[in-house]
Amino acid sequence: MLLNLTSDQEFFRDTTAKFLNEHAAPTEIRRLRDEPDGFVAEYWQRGAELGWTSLLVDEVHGGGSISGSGLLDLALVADEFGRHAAPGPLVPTNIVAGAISELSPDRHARVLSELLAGTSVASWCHLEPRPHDGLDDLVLDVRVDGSDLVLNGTKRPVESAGRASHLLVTGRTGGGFTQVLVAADTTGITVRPMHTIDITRRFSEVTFRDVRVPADAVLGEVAGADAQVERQFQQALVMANAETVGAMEFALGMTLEWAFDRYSFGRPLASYQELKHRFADMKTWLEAGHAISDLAAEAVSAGSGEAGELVSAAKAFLGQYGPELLQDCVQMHGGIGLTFEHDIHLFLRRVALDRSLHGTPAQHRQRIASIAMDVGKAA
Amino acid sequence: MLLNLTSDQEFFRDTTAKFLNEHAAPTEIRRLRDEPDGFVAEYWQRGAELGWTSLLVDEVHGGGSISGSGLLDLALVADEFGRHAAPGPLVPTNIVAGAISELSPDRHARVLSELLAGTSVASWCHLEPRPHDGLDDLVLDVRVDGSDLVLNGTKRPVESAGRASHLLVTGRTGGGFTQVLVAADTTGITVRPMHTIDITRRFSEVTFRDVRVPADAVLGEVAGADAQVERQFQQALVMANAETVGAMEFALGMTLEWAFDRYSFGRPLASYQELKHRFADMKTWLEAGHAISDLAAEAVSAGSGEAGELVSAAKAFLGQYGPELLQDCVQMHGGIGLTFEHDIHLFLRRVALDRSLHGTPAQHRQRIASIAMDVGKAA
Amino acid sequence: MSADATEGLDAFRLRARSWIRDNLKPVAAGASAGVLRNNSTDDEELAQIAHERELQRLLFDAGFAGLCFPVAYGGQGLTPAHQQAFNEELTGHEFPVRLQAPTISPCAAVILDFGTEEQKLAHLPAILRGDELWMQFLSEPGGGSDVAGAQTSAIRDGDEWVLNGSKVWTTGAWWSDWGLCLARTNWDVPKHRGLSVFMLPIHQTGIEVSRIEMLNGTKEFCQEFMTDVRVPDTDRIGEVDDGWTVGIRWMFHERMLHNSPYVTIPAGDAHAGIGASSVLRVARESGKLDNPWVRDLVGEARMLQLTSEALQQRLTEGMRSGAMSDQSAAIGRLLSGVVSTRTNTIAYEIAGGDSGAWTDDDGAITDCGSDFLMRQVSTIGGGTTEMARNVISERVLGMPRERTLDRDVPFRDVPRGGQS
Amino acid sequence: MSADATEGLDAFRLRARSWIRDNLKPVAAGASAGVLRNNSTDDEELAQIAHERELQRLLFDAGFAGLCFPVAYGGQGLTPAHQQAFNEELTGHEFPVRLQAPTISPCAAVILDFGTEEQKLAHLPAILRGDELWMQFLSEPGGGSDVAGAQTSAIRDGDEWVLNGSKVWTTGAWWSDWGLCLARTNWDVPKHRGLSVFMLPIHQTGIEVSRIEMLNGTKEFCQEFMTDVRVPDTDRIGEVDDGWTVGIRWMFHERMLHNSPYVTIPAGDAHAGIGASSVLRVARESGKLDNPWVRDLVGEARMLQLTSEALQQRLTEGMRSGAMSDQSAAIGRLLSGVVSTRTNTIAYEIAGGDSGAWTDDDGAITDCGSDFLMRQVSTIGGGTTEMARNVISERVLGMPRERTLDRDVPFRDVPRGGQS
Repeated sequence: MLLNLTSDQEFFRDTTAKFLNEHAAPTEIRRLRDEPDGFVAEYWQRGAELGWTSLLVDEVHGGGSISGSGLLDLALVADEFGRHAAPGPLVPTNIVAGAISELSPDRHARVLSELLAGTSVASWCHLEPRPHDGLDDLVLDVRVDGSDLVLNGTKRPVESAGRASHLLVTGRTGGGFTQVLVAADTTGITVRPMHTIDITRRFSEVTFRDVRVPADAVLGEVAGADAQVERQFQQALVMANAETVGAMEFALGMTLEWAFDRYSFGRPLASYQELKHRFADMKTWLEAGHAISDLAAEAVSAGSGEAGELVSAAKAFLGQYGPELLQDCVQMHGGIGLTFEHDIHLFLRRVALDRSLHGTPAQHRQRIASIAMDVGKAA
Repeated sequence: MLLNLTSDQEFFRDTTAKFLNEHAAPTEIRRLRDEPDGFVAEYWQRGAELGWTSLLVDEVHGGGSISGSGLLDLALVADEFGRHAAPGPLVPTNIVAGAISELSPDRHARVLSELLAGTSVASWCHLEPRPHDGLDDLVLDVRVDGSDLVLNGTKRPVESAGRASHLLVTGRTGGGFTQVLVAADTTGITVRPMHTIDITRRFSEVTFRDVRVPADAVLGEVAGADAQVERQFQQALVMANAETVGAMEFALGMTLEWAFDRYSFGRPLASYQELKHRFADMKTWLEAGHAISDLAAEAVSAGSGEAGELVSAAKAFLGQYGPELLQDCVQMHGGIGLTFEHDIHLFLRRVALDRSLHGTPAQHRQRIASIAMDVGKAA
Repeated sequence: MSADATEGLDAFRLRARSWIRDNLKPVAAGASAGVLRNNSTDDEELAQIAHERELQRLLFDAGFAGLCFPVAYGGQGLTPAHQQAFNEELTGHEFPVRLQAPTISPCAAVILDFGTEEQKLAHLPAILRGDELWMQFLSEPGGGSDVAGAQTSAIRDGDEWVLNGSKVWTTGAWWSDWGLCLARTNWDVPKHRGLSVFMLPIHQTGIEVSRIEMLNGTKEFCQEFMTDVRVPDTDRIGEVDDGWTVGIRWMFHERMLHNSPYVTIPAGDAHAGIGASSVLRVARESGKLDNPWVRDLVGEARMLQLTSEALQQRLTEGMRSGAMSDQSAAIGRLLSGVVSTRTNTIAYEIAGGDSGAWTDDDGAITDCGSDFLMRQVSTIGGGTTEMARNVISERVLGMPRERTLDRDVPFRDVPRGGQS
Repeated sequence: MSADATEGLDAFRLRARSWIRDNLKPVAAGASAGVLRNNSTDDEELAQIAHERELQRLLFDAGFAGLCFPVAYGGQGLTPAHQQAFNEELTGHEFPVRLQAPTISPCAAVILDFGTEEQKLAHLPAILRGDELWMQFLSEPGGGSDVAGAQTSAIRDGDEWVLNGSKVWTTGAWWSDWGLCLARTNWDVPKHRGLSVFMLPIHQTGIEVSRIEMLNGTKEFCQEFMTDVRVPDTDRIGEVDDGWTVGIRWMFHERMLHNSPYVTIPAGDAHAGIGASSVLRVARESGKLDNPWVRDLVGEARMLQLTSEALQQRLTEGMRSGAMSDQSAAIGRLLSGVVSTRTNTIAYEIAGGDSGAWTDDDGAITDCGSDFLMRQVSTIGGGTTEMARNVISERVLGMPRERTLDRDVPFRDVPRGGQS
């Protein structure tokens, strides 16, 4: 992707990069640790004006892509988010906006337009707490009760739930998944803030106790949302992967510069062979990360049959080598790399966060193995 | 152990070392790949004269130790075996001789005296083939039938079974282990040679089909041998661990010498920082391997309650870092390190073999975890 | 490279597909599993080579050999995209694997880059027809990674050169025809400035070919001893004493290997040896697929393979478009070495105790132990991973070069330690 | 060191056991879990320090402080075996942890090695009584691993020295009393030959102590800015310009840390932070102990801990007996760093998604993510693992030294790159 951008994509990307350089500088990010939502409203609205929230939304509903593939354009934004460890609920807002646009743009036109304008944000309530923290192990119950649906269960971690006007809840109705869009202030919903390793992202545990919603809150079919949930999951993975690659790239560049500038025993660090070889490894992980992340993004964008395997491979690879690359960057910096005033931990946090969300490397390796076993069985 | 040898132990060790220098030089080991048993009879008899087979046997039965702990003395021999990748059925012969000496020295006096003299060898039939290849998953059936016992089942890999006069078979009678000493030519026993990665060690799959032996073939109690089996297993682990450490030490020394002698781009390999740091890692693995192997040997020798955990920790550590050290030695040598004429693979083979026998690192990590869980539960 | 100038890609692909199905036998997955295993006798191997020469001739006659070589030299003058399409269609079929590396790349590629018109006409069509099998006379005993430190000597004698020295790690020199040889023509200048490159027939008086036995019994590699071998000056490639210019490009082609537009190789088959599918077979035949620890390793192997393939693809595109320097090939070489050793180790781990001793009945588990012994071949052969890391740090990232003690002194004065 | 000359080991052990049980409170396992976590307010921390000074005084009065220090300086003149026995008995009890490193080792150990009689009498009893807490004024901002490249300057002025410069990574300088300071007294000689060591009170005009916030919020480390700090020449340790002789020994004591015969620390507690028992707790509280993949990691963590402890024991014995050089301490430092980062990563792996976001109810899983962010502290603090690898390869294995550009030139001419 990075190798073949159109000039429109380049321009789009540069616009976001410039904006983030100005409004998401490291000092600002450090300041935001005390901000309840982790970002300020105006920042997000201006990002929305740049197109951050509209790429998975059809043109007819107020969205639109740059290249024809909104997901690939969105990956460019996510990559820039990684390069800046930028604030803002990029993943949940886009997932929810994309789902509404695809499944019920008219019924939820007001919600969609607010998401597009950046005046409100939405959360996706997807994975669940232990012991149901497997990728497919969703047990939140969505029961049909006359013309209503009743939700019971717990979701975590839910990004930006404390700030969201609406929640997209993925639950189970018998053997299939059901997705419901519900206002965050509906009776029976409890949002409990969690701790996190990131500085600007916020997560909550969201509990649904007999939450009653009308049937038209359903996005798609009752018990028929499995393919849609998988698609949303793959989209989230594409964004998380692109963000990780962006953060790796920026951190490696910054550390390389440090190695040239920094002298030890009268020589620049960059002249020590053992460090040089570690930089060679890091460069290799980075390029490999770009490669698998881009390939997976294209597959997901194209809806290819290999998308699930590729995007899990990318997540597993980046979730393992991303944090290792960042930790080695910390090591190269020595003690100051562990201080709050230094910038490197902003990227370490973001990469470690993305590794933990949407399934860990270990969970994705299990998923890849299952796919390989199925393919192997068929062969 | 290596740090605190008595002068008697030093002398004993040196005697074995000198003998092996002379009779187990690399050219001889390469030649032995075509020898059916992997060693020649005279070699083993002369080794027996040096004490290789008598250390776990009581003095009153013709054995005796140097230091008071035969097992620690035996670990010295095993260490030298590792340093030379030496031929000969050290582990099975000692395990069987030790068990006879402890449990029925009189009934099997002739077998014992032949083992001590090195005129015959014995095998221990312990672990079993898939799917019963777990460390505790022994299913060979020892059925009591009147005054006889009837054996049914399969064991593998069994060291030197093709050469052994007697087999010590560990099987199950109901809920407990039973051990039987049986002549290798008893009706119903099939010995089928296996392939192996080592050059001089030989292994077989041994099948027992309705093998009938008299009751006095039992060593210890019927269904009451569990503690004895565990003790034998720990003794085998101590020998395998010591052998691995010896091979690691020799290979590292040899590779270090190579790095000093070998010039690349006008400088000795030893002057390249990246290689220096890998040597530092290897030295650290080696010293750590010595440390845990020695500590475990002492605990097993003393019958301490921590012996099981320590000896498994040593096996798991050496089984992981031993092969990695050897592979890095190969890498340092470049292409010639992969040729049959070079010596390094003799040690790689031995270390890789010891890693595979008596439970892999992964199996021992499971064992350690079980012990930790039990302790944790009790706490 | 425009699609107009050549046969359209889609049409070409269909034509290739149908020809391949009609002419090449299918091969079973896993047929080439393992690490340089010693699976056949010498007679069998010679028969295979004869068969591969026929396959290459078949390709040539059908217009599928040398897709990216100019038509003037027996090629087809098509684009790398055509080669890629052909490779994709080739998956699952027999092909002349021994004709690819090192014959077509790097040897034919180097001749194409530096040969005179006569040299190209003399050898390239012969190679593409399967008539000439080439080997690299590059590495030397005691030379290690420092190929520019070659000590094989070439002394001028009228219109000829007289070569003396020894070369090593020539794959299958015993059944090959020609060698591309790096030799020292000047000992009084620094090492990179005194080299020249020659072409020579392997089977001639003065060259003794000796086979090297690897630790697993394979005898695929050879060492050659050259004594007063006479080479006409017309068989010199590139300028006298400027052989390193040829050498740099030579090694670039070597590192490119599976990304090379010259090489015919079934797509997805880049990782010969132990791949994710071997790992899956070992796990299944061990009966351990229900163990999460084993599944974790299976997933890791597959993840690494997909990532390594994606990287090769990215590098190929990047170098082709100029977005990346040619030195970036070292990144692919490093990852493929690391992935290969790790995948080998994963299979070894899953095979468990059976990797120490096994029977002929053990199916995919058979030889997992032997393969492990050969593991480092993936990080040594074709340039060590250490050299790749040097190239990446120094040439790709621009970090300071390692201090060498052989750069600015006459080659004869370079310190050589114990072995010189 | 004969048993006759001192109290018998067994008798000592029994006496220690009974005193410890009567006087020191038991502590819960896992109470000190995590990596430098920010668990208490400043006021709480000051209260803890006051309490530890009392504990140290309690030890001193009972004859259990400074077991291996000479009696003349307030110690007990016993053997390392006595200290080891005491440490074993101390397991599971509170103890004055902040008084050990760096106060007793390396600071008191350095004073014992190089101090004058007056200096020893002035400080060692005070330290052993808990009256003086010491810090190392060793590292400098921009100095990295090169402590001999100190740029803090000490200029002689009559019977005094005037110090200017900045020191960093002093643990808890804000609640400590004295600093042991390495300073440059001569800029016209190569770097190792122009250093001297001084003792100075921390809280005085001219020293500004600033606290450093770590990424996890801890403010344990400090930086000091020294402006015209006057130190009497009688507070100099070792010879003028020969401070590196002191420095070598100083850093040896630092690397020895948990093997030091001077240090009182509960046996088995050498690995503060995340140990195998933390890993087991995380696995159990995650409900994942029935998963073989998780059990594999639990087993690995325990294996590494047992091995690392065995290694420390071996090195201690080896150095004590002279079978190993003092430089071998670097082997233990390397493994403990590697084991610590790996164990940290294992806990992080097992915690899974909960390491990214968690609640206060998550028990042992809480803060696994934050601990991971701090992981490298184990391979940076107390000398980097890179320096340990240098020491092992060059000093233990005797491999050629790295080329330095600062060895034979006056210190003022050493290249310093961007930051000088």
